[in-house]
Amino acid sequence: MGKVTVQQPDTETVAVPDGRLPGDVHMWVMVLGDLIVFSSYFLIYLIYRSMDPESFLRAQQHLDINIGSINTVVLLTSSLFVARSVLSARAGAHRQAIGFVYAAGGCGVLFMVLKGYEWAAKISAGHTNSDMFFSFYYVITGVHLVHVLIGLIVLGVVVRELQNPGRRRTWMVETGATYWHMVDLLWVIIFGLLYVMR
Amino acid sequence: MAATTGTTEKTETTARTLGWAWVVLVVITVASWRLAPAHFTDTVVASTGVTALVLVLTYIKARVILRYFMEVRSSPRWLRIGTEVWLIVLLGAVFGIYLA
Amino acid sequence: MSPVRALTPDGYVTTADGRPAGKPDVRIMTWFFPLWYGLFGIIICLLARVTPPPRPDVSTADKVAFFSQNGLTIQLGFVVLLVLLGGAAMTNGLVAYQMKRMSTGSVLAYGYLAGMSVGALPGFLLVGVCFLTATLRPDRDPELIGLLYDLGMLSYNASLGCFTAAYLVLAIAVLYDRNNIFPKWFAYISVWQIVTEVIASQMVVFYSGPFAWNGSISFWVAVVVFSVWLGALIVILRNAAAAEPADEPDMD
Amino acid sequence: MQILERVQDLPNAGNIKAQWVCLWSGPAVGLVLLIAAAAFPGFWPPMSPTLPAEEVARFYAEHTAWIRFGQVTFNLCGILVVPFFMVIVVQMKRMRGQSHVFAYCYLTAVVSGATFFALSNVFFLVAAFRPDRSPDLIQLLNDLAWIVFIAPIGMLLSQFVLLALAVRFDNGPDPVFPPWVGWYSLATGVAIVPSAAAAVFQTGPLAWDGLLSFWVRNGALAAFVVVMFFVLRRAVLRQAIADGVVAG
Repeated sequence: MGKVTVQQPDTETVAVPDGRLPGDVHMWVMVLGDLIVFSSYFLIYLIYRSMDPESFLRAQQHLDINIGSINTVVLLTSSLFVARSVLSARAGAHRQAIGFVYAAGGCGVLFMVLKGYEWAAKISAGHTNSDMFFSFYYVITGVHLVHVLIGLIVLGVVVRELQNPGRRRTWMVETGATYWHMVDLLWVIIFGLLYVMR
Repeated sequence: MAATTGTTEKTETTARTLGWAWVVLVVITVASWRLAPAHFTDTVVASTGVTALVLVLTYIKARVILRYFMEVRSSPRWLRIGTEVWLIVLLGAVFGIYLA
Repeated sequence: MSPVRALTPDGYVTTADGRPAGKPDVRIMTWFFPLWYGLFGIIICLLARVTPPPRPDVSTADKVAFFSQNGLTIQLGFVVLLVLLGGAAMTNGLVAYQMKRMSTGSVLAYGYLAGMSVGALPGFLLVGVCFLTATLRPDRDPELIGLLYDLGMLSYNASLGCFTAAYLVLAIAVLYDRNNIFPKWFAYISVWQIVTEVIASQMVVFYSGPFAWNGSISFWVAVVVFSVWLGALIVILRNAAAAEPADEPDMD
Repeated sequence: MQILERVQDLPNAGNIKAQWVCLWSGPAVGLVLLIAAAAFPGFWPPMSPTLPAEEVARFYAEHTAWIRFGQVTFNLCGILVVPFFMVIVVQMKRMRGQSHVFAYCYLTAVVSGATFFALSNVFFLVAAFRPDRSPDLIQLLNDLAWIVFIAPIGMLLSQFVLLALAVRFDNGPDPVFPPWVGWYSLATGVAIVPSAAAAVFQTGPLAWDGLLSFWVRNGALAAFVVVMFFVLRRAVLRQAIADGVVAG
């Protein structure tokens, strides 16, 4: 009954050959599991929405679509930075890679600030969680915000990895990037289901 | 696992492909911005057409993020198929519940 | 291996060819872990009636009726659980022991031990005591019975912080560990447990719907996540116990 | 115990000294708790679960001061017993034939059990805080206090079982505790098990004022602490000699 030893991918190739898992397999367990857990939240949201579509739609009208859209672009941009950072790390341009991670983290912080402003504005406008739509809104975006916060910690770990000349393992950078992209992916779906759909 | 020669070139992630992926994602986001219920001051009505369009756009965006940013398109088969199935089942179920 | 022997600690934690593996005392506790959770699960579901949870959105008269209809099984279930409750300490102590073997050392193991041992009171004892007090005198003022019902269920379902702290230190320990005592993915699963605790905070607000204490999101999704987590932990503890060299010295 | 001068400042000596202090805290705290128990009017005889609400309220109104004294002392000194149990943990960690897993499980159980005990004092004290409250509320607080005080024996039971297991596994030529301690520990565990039923029965030996739930349970626990004092004293002394801290 030996322990499962995980093959760490060979890190030094720049081109990605087919069939290679980017990053750490343990992180993919997390990502796939998280997608399933979030999916259950989305489906339960839809079930409650279909029981009372009119009031959900009315409440959706009170969301700030401008901030929602800007936040989507912010998060997409941060994902681009993280993806570029992986390319730089593979190419051995570690300083550049660190710069990209910082840029991505900055976008993450901006996302949280905008989200906080959006929450504060909604609460002061009287949209508390006594409304069914808004209770979903606060819980789903709140849990997503926790994921963003964890993501910032993950990016911090990636920066430390890249700063240390003795380390700089590309699979670590890929692992962090995988997590960050998942945060982005979840937000895109949240944006569609909470802000845009009718 | 073994890739046929030639496909390796195609699935290589470059700064250029990432940039294009980002452009596609942002364009779709701006397009969805036009569709949102919050744009209308008078009462909006439910619209199956808009919802279907939104779900299709969400599908495209999620797929772009998965395949290009997360590099799923060059990953093992189980992951490519798994994420694809997950996305279709989720959005299909969303639409099914919406219609029900 | 005979089927009877497979049910003993020596038959449960074995090498690939069926010989007892690891240390005998750790084998006993590892074997006890699923046994206790199995018993616990059966009792809280079938006898004590706290899982699946009774509804938060019922009248005081309904709460009184709940206790009078289920009084006997509640009393039987919770009295047995008061006797068995120490199993929680034993199972948590085992996890702390395995955490101490990690290269992260004692600090996180002690954090887990502290969080979990404090959590036993709000997370379990209080609901047992409230339900037993309610069934002790069914003719009490109905408002007080209703109070005990709410106090018990809220403390049982919304005791968030103790377990959040324990899951957090567990996740950190597993991620930093270089001895590979637990697999890394288990750390990520522990993070989901934290997320479900965060969502469970909504139980203090809602009487019905997905975020109430019997809600689809705050209760049922959390139960599924917990079951996955616990199932994984059972397997992982068994593997960790089997992989432990029998002569490994203990760290102080 | 006379610690040798030349090892006075070594870590071994510090360990022994700390254990010695915690060991002797046992009888000291035990004495205070006995006084508190003697002063608490609710124990002489233990209040009956069958008392009507009005009489419970009157009891708290008439004996407010002594109830407060007894329970405040329990609250202050009850958890002071924990260091004594920590000596047991440390000695369990010295036992051979086992890893530290029993000791850590024992430690977890002691901490949880202590939190339970602390809760019951609070209920007693809140009931005595405003005895003019509605009698139904006083009775509710009194029920909660007694049930939390007597019934949750699971953490204690697991301690006795773990100690018994640890002694059983201690297979060295010179075991830390003599083998009979394991059996005695198990017997104490058996003696306290019935009191879990105090949360259900209002009369008879299982009620919280009954022979089994009150007298046997609390008597067995007190006797265990007394016996363990002498067992631990011997174990710590022998450790001190083995570590070269005192003359053999």
